[in-house]
Amino acid sequence: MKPDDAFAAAPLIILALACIASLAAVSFAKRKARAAFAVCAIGMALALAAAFALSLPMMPRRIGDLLSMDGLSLVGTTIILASALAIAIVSRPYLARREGERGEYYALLLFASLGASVLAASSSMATLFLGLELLSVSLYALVAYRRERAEGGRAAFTYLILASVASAFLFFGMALAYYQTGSLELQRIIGAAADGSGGPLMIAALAMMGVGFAFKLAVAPFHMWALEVYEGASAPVAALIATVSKAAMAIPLIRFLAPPILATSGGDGASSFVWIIAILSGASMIAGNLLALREERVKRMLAGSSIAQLGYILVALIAGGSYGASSALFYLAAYSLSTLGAFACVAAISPADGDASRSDFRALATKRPLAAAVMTVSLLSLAGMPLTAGFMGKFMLFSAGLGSGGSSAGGRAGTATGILAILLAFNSALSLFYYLRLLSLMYRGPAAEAPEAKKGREAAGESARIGPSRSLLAGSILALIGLSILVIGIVPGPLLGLISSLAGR
Amino acid sequence: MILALFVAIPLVCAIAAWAVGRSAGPGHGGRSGLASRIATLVGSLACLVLAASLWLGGALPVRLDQAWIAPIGASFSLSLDGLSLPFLALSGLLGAVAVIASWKGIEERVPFFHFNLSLTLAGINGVFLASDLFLFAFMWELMLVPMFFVIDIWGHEGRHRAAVKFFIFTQAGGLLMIAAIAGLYAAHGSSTGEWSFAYDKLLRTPLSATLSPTLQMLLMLGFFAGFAVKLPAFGLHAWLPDAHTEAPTAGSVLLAGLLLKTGGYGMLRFAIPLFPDASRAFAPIAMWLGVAGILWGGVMALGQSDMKRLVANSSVSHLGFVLVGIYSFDPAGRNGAVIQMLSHGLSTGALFMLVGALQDRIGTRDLGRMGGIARAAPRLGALGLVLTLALLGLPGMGNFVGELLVLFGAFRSSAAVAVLAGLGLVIAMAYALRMFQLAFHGEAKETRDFADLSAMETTTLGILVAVLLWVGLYPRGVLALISLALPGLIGGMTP
Amino acid sequence: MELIWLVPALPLAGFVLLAFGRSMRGRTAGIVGSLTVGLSAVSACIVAWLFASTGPPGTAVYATSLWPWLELGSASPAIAFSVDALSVTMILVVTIVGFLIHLFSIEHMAGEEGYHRFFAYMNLFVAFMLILVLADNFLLLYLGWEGVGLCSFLLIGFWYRDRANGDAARKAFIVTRIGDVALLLGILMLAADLGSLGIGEASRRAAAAWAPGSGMAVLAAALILGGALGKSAQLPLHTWLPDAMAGPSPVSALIHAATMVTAGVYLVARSNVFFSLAPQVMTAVAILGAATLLVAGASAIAQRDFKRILAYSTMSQIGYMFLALGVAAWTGAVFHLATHALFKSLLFLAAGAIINALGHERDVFAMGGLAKKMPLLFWTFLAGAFGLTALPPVTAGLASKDAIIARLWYVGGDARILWWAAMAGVLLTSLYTFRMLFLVFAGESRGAAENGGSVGLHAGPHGAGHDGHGGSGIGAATAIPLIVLSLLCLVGGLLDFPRFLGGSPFFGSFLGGALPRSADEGGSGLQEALLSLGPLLLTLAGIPIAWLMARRALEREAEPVGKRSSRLAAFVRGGFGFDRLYAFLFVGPILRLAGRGVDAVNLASEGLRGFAMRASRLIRSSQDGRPRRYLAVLAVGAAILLAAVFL
Amino acid sequence: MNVLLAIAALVAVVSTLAVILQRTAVHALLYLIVSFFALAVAMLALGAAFAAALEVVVYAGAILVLFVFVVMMIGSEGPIPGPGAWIGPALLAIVLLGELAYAFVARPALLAPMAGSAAAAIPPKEVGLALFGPYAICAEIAAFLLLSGLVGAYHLGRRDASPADGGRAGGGPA
Amino acid sequence: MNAQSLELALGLAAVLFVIGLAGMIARRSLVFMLLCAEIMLNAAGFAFIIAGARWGRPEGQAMFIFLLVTAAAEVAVGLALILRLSASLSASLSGKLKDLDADEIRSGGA
Repeated sequence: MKPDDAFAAAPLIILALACIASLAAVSFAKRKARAAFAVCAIGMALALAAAFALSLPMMPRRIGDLLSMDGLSLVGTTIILASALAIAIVSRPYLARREGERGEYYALLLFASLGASVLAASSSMATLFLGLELLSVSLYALVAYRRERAEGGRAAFTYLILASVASAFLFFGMALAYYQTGSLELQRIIGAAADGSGGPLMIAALAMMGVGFAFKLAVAPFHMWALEVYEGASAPVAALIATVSKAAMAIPLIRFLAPPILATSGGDGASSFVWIIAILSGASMIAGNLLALREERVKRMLAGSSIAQLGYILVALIAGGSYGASSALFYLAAYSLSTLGAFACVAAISPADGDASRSDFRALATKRPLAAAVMTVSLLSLAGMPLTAGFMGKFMLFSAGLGSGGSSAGGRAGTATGILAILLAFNSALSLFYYLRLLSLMYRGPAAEAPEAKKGREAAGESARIGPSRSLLAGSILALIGLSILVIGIVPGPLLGLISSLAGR
Repeated sequence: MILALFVAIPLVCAIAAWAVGRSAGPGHGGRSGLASRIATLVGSLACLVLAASLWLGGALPVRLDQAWIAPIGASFSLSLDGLSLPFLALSGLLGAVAVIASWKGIEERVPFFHFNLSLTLAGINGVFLASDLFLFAFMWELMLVPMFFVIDIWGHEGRHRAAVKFFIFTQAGGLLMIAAIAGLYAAHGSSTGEWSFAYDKLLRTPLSATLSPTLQMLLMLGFFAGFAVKLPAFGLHAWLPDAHTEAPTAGSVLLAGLLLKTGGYGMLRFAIPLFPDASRAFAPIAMWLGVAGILWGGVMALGQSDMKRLVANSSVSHLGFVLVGIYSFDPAGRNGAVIQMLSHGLSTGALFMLVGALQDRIGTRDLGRMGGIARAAPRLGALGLVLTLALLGLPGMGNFVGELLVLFGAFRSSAAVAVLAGLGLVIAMAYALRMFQLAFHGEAKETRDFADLSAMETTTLGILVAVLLWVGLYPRGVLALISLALPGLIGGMTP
Repeated sequence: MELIWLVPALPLAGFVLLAFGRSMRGRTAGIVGSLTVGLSAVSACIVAWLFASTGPPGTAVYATSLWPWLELGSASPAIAFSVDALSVTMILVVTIVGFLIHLFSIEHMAGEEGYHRFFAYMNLFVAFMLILVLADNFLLLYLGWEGVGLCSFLLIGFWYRDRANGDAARKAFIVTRIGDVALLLGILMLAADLGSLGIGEASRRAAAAWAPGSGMAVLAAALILGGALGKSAQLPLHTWLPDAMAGPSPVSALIHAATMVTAGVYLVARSNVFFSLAPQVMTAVAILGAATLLVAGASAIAQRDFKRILAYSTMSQIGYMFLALGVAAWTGAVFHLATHALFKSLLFLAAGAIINALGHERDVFAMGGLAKKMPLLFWTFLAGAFGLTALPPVTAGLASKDAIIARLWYVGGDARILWWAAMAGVLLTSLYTFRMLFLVFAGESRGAAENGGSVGLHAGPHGAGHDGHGGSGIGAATAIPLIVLSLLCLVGGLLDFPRFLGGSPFFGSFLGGALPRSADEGGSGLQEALLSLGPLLLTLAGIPIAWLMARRALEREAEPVGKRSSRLAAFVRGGFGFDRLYAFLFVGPILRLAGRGVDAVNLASEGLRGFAMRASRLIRSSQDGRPRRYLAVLAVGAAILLAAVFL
Repeated sequence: MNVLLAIAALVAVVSTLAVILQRTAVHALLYLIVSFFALAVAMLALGAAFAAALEVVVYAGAILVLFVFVVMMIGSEGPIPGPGAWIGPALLAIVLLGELAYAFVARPALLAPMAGSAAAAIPPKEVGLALFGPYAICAEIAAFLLLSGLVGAYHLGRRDASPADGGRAGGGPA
Repeated sequence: MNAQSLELALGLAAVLFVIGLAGMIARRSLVFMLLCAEIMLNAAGFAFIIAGARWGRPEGQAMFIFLLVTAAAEVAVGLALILRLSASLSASLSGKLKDLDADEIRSGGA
């Protein structure tokens, strides 16, 4: 491994070191949690810095055709690390009030983000698989992290079982692909699939791999786990699943689907591929929104919404081409930011005996203006309203879907994407229903039914509620998220330019 | 640069109103409330003055181009021509009216209310000014959120459901429009190699070369959907009665007076000029939609017992005329549509203010429980009468000019449409008189006596009525202005 | 001559004064109103004098344009007035009669609630009516047209606390609006096809562009006729007039007898060119006129409400005018319009005074024997009645109606039928007139008269307190107009008196400038004498029959309520059931459609919402926390994916 | 060679089916061990000797033993398997043994570069070289994977404040 | 090493995979589910070995080893989870249940 490779892979290396350091901290430091947190935060920050300082100049660079550090992976790593960092900061006060917090949490967080970064940078099936597994295994533990909550354990087990089946599919599919092509390199496999040289077995292989991907992205009909797990996991972990793992999984997908190799070739492999993804996308738009439509529990609602959002992203992926790629990336970033904001608010306002329910959102605007404001911005952004990042994202999706593949790399605008665009329009109108429900709840008056709701809680013997957390750091992160959503919404130019220039490399 | 003010002033006022309220702490109403009211009022009046000065002295069109989102070729470019100006003036005027109308009615969270009000105005002004399609879509959506809050927080009984309905309907339409914009953008970019959202560039898209007629029609329908929901056209109007009825007075004023107009404006400015052929092919359907709206809305209004709901349904009917006029592809029809929009904005805005005042006083909108108001409150009665006459399009009122021109345009393109639309006038008379007599005549049901209109309210309504009469008796003042713009928009359009 | 605009402007100013001058006490409002109308009457007279004195009588046309209004294609109607013989006649009628009626109302309406509102509306009406007749283009005419409709609405519903009045007012406005829309469409058609709305200009172009009897001409004439029918309460748009009697009597006198209802006649005369281009429509006009003449006359016989009788009579008289128009006797029609304005307003005013004196008792069967009680009212009313039945010595009706009938005879051919109809109309007229006379004035009083005498019992149906003037006590302001009007009735006919009686057709020749002379192949004096003798005899023959009818009616009255009136009588009294028919055909369905205002489209959208909700419930039921079920779904999904690949 | 493979396959399928059909976990585990053995044989037949060894050592040896532990701990093992339970696995195992014996003793050649195969058997050396040559990074990542699994298992498995009580008091000692 | 033997082996792998899936869906016991997961993963790894054998390259076995590692980690975490759940359940359901049951886990405790 040559020094340049080391530079290129600097973020990964730093993360790896941070993992070790965090373990050390957990085992030896006096105030374990604090030390682990410090290590985690600093490690992530450093990795983030390194990504731009060290590995950007080296780009694009392939490291022994296992990892390809290119613009795409850089964007992915950035999203992943930024989200992970924010989550770490948010979870500090969250955990502090719940369980004598332990350091493992941050260690696992580091492991997860390492896996995610590897996944984002993977160019070979080996790294893809290992990164995925590293991410998943850490997530299992994180979902069940709060050991006093039985539903956490249940959710974790459900997740584990389903995920292992999914990765079995993925792995089997890889095996078949390898069997057909004799190479572990993803590019060649996609190429073989596109020009249909691989034969039906090859396509079967791709389909099985698709199951694995779709599962991780929680795309219908492989979404069933999402609601359960989001609900079971504690808010920050749910945020992790919603942002980091999805971003990590989406990046390789973009990497395979973007290149013109699929875009242009009229191979039946390609066309059937497009249709499959189109069906998946449509299905998960509808399923996600319908799931969230009347969901009373906030985290489940957000889970439904994220299912739908991934469905939206797929539209851009189908469109393909560099434009499709960059719009997908932009939407991914906007989506992650917004989801992060939403979950961060949930975490911030959650009482100690569990995560925030609808009743906690009532009259939030007067109780916790900042949290309410950020939640509002995030929800509006998820709904794709202007002044927020989501609007630009939606617009990019539309223009990608409706075939501005652009002169650069001919997009696959066609009937499929056309239909999807219309579906997208109606679905995001539908999604307003539940976003607005929560939104208006926040701006209601302190409300008459608050008292008897409280009574009910007292009846349930949970009257002793520790007030929600207020931590300066977490608060500032919250504000930062909200602010950046707004800024990106109002002047999306720079970010857009960055992403499209990076996606090109 | 002056154009940016139209968007900036309301924004600043919004923030000011909000900040004032914040600074004054939770003690809403009272001083902070007053301050925010005044801030908003000043803001909209400033817009009005600005518009007036441009109207009198300005050399149209005025343009403002500012780079915005380079990567996709969207720019912050505003342009003001004879079509935008009247609507801007209207928005300034009605903004002030909205503030005054809610002077008494809104008591809690006053600053936030006015924040939303001003934000809505900013969005509306932006819509009327935008000459970049991305910016237009941006502003188009921007109007909705604050309006949603206005309805949802300060509305009446069924507010939440109405607000959500309003939002979802308009959003569905708006997203289709955005999709169409994206499609057009793609077509233009791929054909000319220049990726831009600039209006006048997209106007010159070689459509026939790049898009099949079917695709053109689809894109046009995307635009049309967005605008037809707002207008609203028959079949897409389901959101309107609820929203107008449940909204607070100011909300109803803005909704009826301005938001609906954005639909018609959009058709005139975008849907037709961008897709002339498709629009022409679609025109008959649109006109019949308009006729259906005229009759259906009228008949529905006839059956209402809620005064606000009645007025709302009448709006469906009146904007049916707008649709007919726009798609009559006749200069007179177009002018009529614009005049109709303006005068409908004035008259309906005033009517909603009146109803609001009534509700604040006697605490009901139910016509069955009103009656004899003309005796109890002569000023209210007199203004009610005048506005009723405007509602039924009596000659001399602006509405008459609008309807006349529309009917003329329709007559020249299809007599049948004109005849059926004419029937709408009869129905209009039926529901308008019914409303007037149930509310203002007859024996007083709620005999508890109440205050007549305050001086401020009276003068406001008086001004609105005066403008209505001016438009009705000397429409040239407006028509001359429109004619500066419309020929460009209806280029080469002969009946 | 440039000050024509003063004529409508003065009443308008009066309206503004009254509208904003709430503070006026006592009768100042009335005085202001009357004064402004009086001034406009004066200015009208000046205009007339100037007009007559300049140039050969009637040929000239003076126009002043105040400001441009709007463009309809190439037509650009302005706010502009024009004066010709016809409009001079009209403004004279309107202002003079209007002034007298205002004068009358000062006392008549005294003490009414909303006294100055009444005068405000009346002034507004006069203003609009003047705009209507002075308008130089059809669009401005339409403005006045709708304006007078509005004022009629407001004044019919003057006593708005009683819902019934409100309904009557609304009915009047809506029914006439139907005709107005037709007129509006006609105007649009003229603008579209002739490119001009100036009445004279449009007529010229029409004459040039359209062949007689051509489709366009017929359509245009028909549409215009629609408007005329509505305003003038002719079949089939006549149903509103009888109900319109709910308004105060001066209103009925001014609007529903003298001026507004005859606007239709004015309109047709005004646009005679179009009609003469469309003979079919002319025939229709004549036939409709005849039909109205008979139907209304017949229903008038069966009425028991004093003012309803007069209303039906008005309709039938206007039927005469339409008859005349239908046979192109323009001048005759307009002349009858003028005379009718005189005697009918006289009748209404007198009736109003009577009703007021009897404490708002309007049932003729409750009156009787008033001849002795109120001699002045009796004599004036008698004068009006003579005018109506065209009996000498009162010349008003005599001259005009006989002229029309004679004209009908001369037309000959199939038009003979019309002549017969007219004759029948004469009989009907005398029947209902004298029946009314006998019932009201003859015999001994039947109840109402007593309480009529005593002041204070006048809490009429309208609740408003009327300081009604007892039968005898009638103030000057009430008396003068009555007397003046009856005098005018006496001499009015002389303006255009039949030649064989040594009259000179001054009026006809005067109008000749504005309207095509009806080519009257006036036969020998003898023939004319015979022609006018017929009606006279018929009328006289009617008197005894009327007497008998009145007697029988009174006897029936005495009988128990059960079999008081036959079904036929009820049918006739109900105006031949037109109301029922329309309610069944149009009103009912629309109201049923309106229902409770439940919007079907809205229901559809709600249905959509419900569907989404149901779907969401369905899909959420799958989320039951069973990992195995999730696995199953996953497996199925994978299977589908694999299958899809191989397809 | 197909014969060898076929028989191993047959055994594997039968025993795996048996696994999922068992009532008690322990029996299932027995059959699973057998099926892993069978797979190992199959791998051997495919010339992947190293993988075969790992299959036996790690899978059958380590992972399944973990399973046994857990089954014992949660005390849901059901009845202690009587001698009858051993018959099935034993028979299958014997078949495999016979196979192997035949292969090793009678025809050692069989394990040499396989007759007429496109590819020669892949000796462990090559695998190791690949593993720590081009795929070194993957090996590292795998190590981290194990580490994270360890941390997670440690955190979850640790017995302190009994998880049953909602632990709302929060915070046992680390 | 001729083709049909490879395909035979591949078929074997597929059959094992399906059996594992079927068992997963059919059995309610957590332990069994985990077992079946192992079977599936194992089958997948076997498939990789086949592929490696086809091309005569070591990657197949390398991947198999990675899979082994993965399986180990997953099993470790999974078993730890099972222990946790069994503890919580035996507390909540008075330890009466014979076999850890996915469905009952859902019903239990919550």
